[in-house]
Amino acid sequence: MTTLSLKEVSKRFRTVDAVTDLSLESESGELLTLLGPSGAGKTTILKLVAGLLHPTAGDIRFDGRSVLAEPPEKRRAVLMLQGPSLFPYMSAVDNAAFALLMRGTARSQARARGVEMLTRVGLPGLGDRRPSDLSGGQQQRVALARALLAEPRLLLLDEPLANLDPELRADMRHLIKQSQRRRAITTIFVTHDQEEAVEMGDRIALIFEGRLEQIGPPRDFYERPRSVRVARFFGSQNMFAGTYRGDIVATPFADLHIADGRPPEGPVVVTIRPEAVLLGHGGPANTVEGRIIESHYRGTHVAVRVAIGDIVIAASLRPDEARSFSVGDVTKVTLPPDRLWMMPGDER
Amino acid sequence: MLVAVACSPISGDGDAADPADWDGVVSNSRGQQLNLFMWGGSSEINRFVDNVYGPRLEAEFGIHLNRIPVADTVDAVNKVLSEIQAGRRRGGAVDLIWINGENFQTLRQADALLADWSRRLPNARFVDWDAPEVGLDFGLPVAGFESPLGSAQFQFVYDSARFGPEELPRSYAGLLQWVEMHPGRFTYPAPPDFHGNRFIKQAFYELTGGFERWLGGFDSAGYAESSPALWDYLQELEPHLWRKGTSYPPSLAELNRLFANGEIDFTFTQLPAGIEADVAAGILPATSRPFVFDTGTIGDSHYLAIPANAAHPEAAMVMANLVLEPELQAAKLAPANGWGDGLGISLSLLDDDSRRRIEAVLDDLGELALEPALLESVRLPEVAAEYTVALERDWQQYVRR
Amino acid sequence: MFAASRSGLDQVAEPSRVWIRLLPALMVVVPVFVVAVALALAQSLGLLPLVGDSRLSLDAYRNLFSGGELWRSLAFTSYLSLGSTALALGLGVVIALAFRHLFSGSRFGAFMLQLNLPVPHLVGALAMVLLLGQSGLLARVAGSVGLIDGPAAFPALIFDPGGLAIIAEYVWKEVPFFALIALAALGSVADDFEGVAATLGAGRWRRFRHVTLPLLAPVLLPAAVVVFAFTFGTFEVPLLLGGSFPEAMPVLAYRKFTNIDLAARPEALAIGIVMLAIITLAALIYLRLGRRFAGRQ
Amino acid sequence: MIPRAVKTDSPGFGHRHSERRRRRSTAALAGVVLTLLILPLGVLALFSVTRAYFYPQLAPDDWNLRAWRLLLHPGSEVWGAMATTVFVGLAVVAVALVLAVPAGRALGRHSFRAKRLVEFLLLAPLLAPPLVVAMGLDFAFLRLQLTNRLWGVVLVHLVPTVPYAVLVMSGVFANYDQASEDQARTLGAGRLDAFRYVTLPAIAPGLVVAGVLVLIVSWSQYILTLLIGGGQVVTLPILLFATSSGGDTALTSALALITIAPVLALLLLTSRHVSRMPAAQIGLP
Repeated sequence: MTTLSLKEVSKRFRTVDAVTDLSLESESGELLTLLGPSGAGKTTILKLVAGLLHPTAGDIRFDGRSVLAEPPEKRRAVLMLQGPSLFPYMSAVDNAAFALLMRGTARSQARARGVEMLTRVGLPGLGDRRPSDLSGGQQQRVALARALLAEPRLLLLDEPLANLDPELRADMRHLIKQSQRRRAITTIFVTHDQEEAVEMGDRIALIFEGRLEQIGPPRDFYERPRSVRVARFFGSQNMFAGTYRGDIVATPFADLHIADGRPPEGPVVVTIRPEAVLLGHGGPANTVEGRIIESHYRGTHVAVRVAIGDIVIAASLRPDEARSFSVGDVTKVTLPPDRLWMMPGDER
Repeated sequence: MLVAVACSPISGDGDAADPADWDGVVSNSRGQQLNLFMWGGSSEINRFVDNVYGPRLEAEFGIHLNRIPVADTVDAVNKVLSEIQAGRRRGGAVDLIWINGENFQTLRQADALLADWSRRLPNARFVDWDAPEVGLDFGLPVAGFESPLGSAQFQFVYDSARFGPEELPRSYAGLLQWVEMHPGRFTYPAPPDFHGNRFIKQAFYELTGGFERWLGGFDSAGYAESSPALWDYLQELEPHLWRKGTSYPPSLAELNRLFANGEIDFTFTQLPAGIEADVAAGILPATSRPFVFDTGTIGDSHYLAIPANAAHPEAAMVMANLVLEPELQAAKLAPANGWGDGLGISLSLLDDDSRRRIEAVLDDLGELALEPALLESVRLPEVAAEYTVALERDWQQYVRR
Repeated sequence: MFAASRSGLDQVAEPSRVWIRLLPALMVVVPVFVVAVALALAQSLGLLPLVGDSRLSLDAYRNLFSGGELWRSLAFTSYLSLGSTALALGLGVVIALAFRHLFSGSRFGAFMLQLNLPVPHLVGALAMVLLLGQSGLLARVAGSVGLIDGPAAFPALIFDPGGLAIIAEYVWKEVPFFALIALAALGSVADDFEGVAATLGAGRWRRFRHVTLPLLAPVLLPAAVVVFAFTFGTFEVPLLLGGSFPEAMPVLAYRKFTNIDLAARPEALAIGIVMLAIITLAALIYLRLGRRFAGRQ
Repeated sequence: MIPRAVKTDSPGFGHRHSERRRRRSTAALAGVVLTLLILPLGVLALFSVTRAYFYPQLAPDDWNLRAWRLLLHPGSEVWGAMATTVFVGLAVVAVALVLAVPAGRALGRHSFRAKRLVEFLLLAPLLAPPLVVAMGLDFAFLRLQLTNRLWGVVLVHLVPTVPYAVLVMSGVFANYDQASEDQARTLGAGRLDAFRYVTLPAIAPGLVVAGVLVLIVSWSQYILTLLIGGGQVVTLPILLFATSSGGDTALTSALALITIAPVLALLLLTSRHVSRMPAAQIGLP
């Protein structure tokens, strides 16, 4: 059970700022996902925490104590990479037991615990195989076993699932989360996939260009994105520029009432999740008329696009709801005030 | 030592060129490419061959001289032997070799040389075939198998900036005393290097009471009885040699380098006209001077020989004849032309003009050469090549170990 | 040694086409090489002699092995090649480890290490004489600063029984070879492996011992075999830099091969066969070792 | 965005200051290594412009271009040797590449029975000492009366060079994507056209590297050329060896530099390609 805090950490490579002024606190035993596009500096942050890189400025603390003076092998912040990070010249058991061997545990004992851990991650009897004889999923299980046997204070996962097939990925997510929960290991999970970040993370830290853009529970990123960039990264489809004054946002197609959010008055961007858009029956506020121009069946839902003048709004209906609409229908469109979210409008 | 050759003799082919019909030889040689195999280590000699003989052959006879440099003449000998043994009786690669001593003996014994041509060359009249230093090559009669190119005599070289002439050893006995006083300052090339062989053969003469005993055929009993004196001497010498005799330089080139850089105090030369060319090339210091032992140094001749399977024997004969031209012998003798090689012809057989021209060159030799008369007075003959082979072999056993 | 296909093997190719593609190279290299070895063997056994009768016999081998010359030469040559291979290997690895970050992203490092690639050993050996000889450039520098008072005081590196200049030449030429191979093997993955190992608690030495070294071994071992074979068989370097005693095997073989006494030729070829046998042995030992690394690549 | 090159910055296993110090000392080490690597060539260059440059001279008393003048003189034997070396080298490169391209393709792209045997057969000549090959073949070449020795030399130079060429080309083909060739075939290119317009441009950099390596190996041969060429095929190394036996240090040094200059220049010209190849494939012992 370890808390991690980064205090105004920066890392500069020659002329490139990889991480700038980053402050971050992780709670003990939580799984924090570091999300961001590739090249955002996520891996650098992980390596800084692991001690493989040294920050240009700032401090890194485990349980409130600075670890900057400690080399990686003393930090017990175990790194697990997306690539084939298993030592190719060692059997699965030897890989799993690596940390124990490094700490001087007797070989037979280390191997015994390696076998045990391999069984626990779902690889009974495969201990003698070389990494090249294991599937990608199996390799990652061995890597996980290896990391867990190191009894880490912090588990640092760098896109560990990126190279796996979708089904395997789901299994591994489950396994990782389960192992992490059971041992309450404070874990930093790096990914560029927002879906994975949402599924894995107790909280998400979104990183853009080496800076922390937003941190919070996954839901916030969908419903309360701090900026247009965040909203766009999370796949927001409905964003309308407008001007905020009083409780009203004036948009080209309607003046919308807002229930929540109080940015300074002026230009804003309003967003709403497609599933929050109501069709058919009018509501108490923010109801306009629109014409359905597209409808696509997507299994769990039906994606509908409604034209309101020049503006197109995406809505998501349950399949049974959707049955009452067809393309070309004119219908009422309601954007509930409590589901609208405003962001500063002066960027991009 | 040399196993008899299994196949039938190759020499004396009916259609081999006959130098008696010299015009026929010359006309047949026209347009031929002449492959001359010779040691290629001296850029001065190479240039002399290319720039003096080459143009003359081309212009006067339409022969294209192709000088093929070898790092050791043995390579060329070996090549002829291999070719002949592999059944290549005609069209061999070697037309002419610069050769003497045990290499001549080897080719003779293998019956691999063209016979009976050299004494019938037009210019053979300038050669004193009866003089032992010409007519015998290491005791073996030249007998028409070789034609002289020039002559050489072993000399030591010292640096006059380091020693006065009076401080030099004048015999092998004196050399031993000298090295004891100057430890680490002398060495000689390891046999089978030619100069190394010659150095120990001279010692063999002096330590066994003179060369006279060894003239004539190989006296193996006498050799076995007397040679231990030589090995005793060389072993006595050894601890006082350069690097205490744990290593010997492999060649004269290396000996020269050691001498020039002051690692040792003597080197050798074979050129009767002195070391001017080596000094000019910067191989030896300008203060180098030749000297000889009072007990004598070996002089001999070197020759051109035509392998029995030569592809172009006519062109080879033309060249062997050409190099005997008095005027070219004089040019070869003059150190300024880069060589300084001794004469292959006899002054007494020349007309006055030619003789005077050569004498002028001899008179003009500076302090980088010894007086011809001095050299003449200490000249020792070569003996049968078997001695060379035996000394070479035993040196490996008793000295190099 | 051959790279495995990254984009997968073409399973569909018809066998005949594969062989048609291989045949030209095989038809040239194999006969020439096999004929060379077969003839060397035959001649060493007294067959196809240049002089005398063709008679199968082990005389050449008997003569060689009963005398001390071959054994001393064998020991000396083995010492030269093993010594220079080990030294070059060690230095090459050190340089690769030191350089891998310095030159990452620029090709200058790799280019630098290729600079002496086109320099023949013959040229290298000639340069060593001028550099390392007792009156060479180093000795002159030592002399000019008063370290030595004459050539004889400079250590004998050339023509010495220890063959130090020979080793120096080999090392000079082979260090970049090993360094290049090690750099390629380290590539970008070694950093990751070492990083992971570090976070798993491996200190500097253990990382080297348990991560870096095992990554390098599978590529450096075959390279070492190649270098061993090469230094064992090279003729020019010991000829130019070696002392009169002991002689390296190629020099001994060549001296016998070009001996005026053609009867010595079988011995020359027998030495050649012994050299081939030793190189084959080295390759077999490597294959044996290689089995221990099976699956590591 | 962080470029990849920067991303692989040295793992800062130590501390802030030692990181910089380490980089500085590594750069210093690089300087030392570079110096040592080119030192022998520098020594040759120095001796080549001197005359009578003996111990204990450190700075030569006699700076002299005599050796260069002699060697670069229009009548110098260097030119003939250079022409011979170039001819042999180019012929060897041409034949080796023609042999190695299909063989490399077979080994790089296909798995088949006896593959290991074929690999062994093609690589074994790499390990065999050239002296032994030359001594063995000497007899056969004499018997065969290969009257044109030049071609005999070209033939034996293939023994140590083809393995390198095959090695490089199999590496090239292992990373080669067959798809574009297949694409070309479906677009109507014949086998030859597909090779000419698709395969050849794709493997061209590899061909350059293989060619340079083969040329370097051929260029460096001494003993094979000496024995098989019977002394008549005078390449630069043969001339160099004969010259060195004369003990003229300046001349030998200058000729040594002349011997390596063309290949060194070639390497500089192609370094773009050569450096880009996986290093394991471009080493020469």
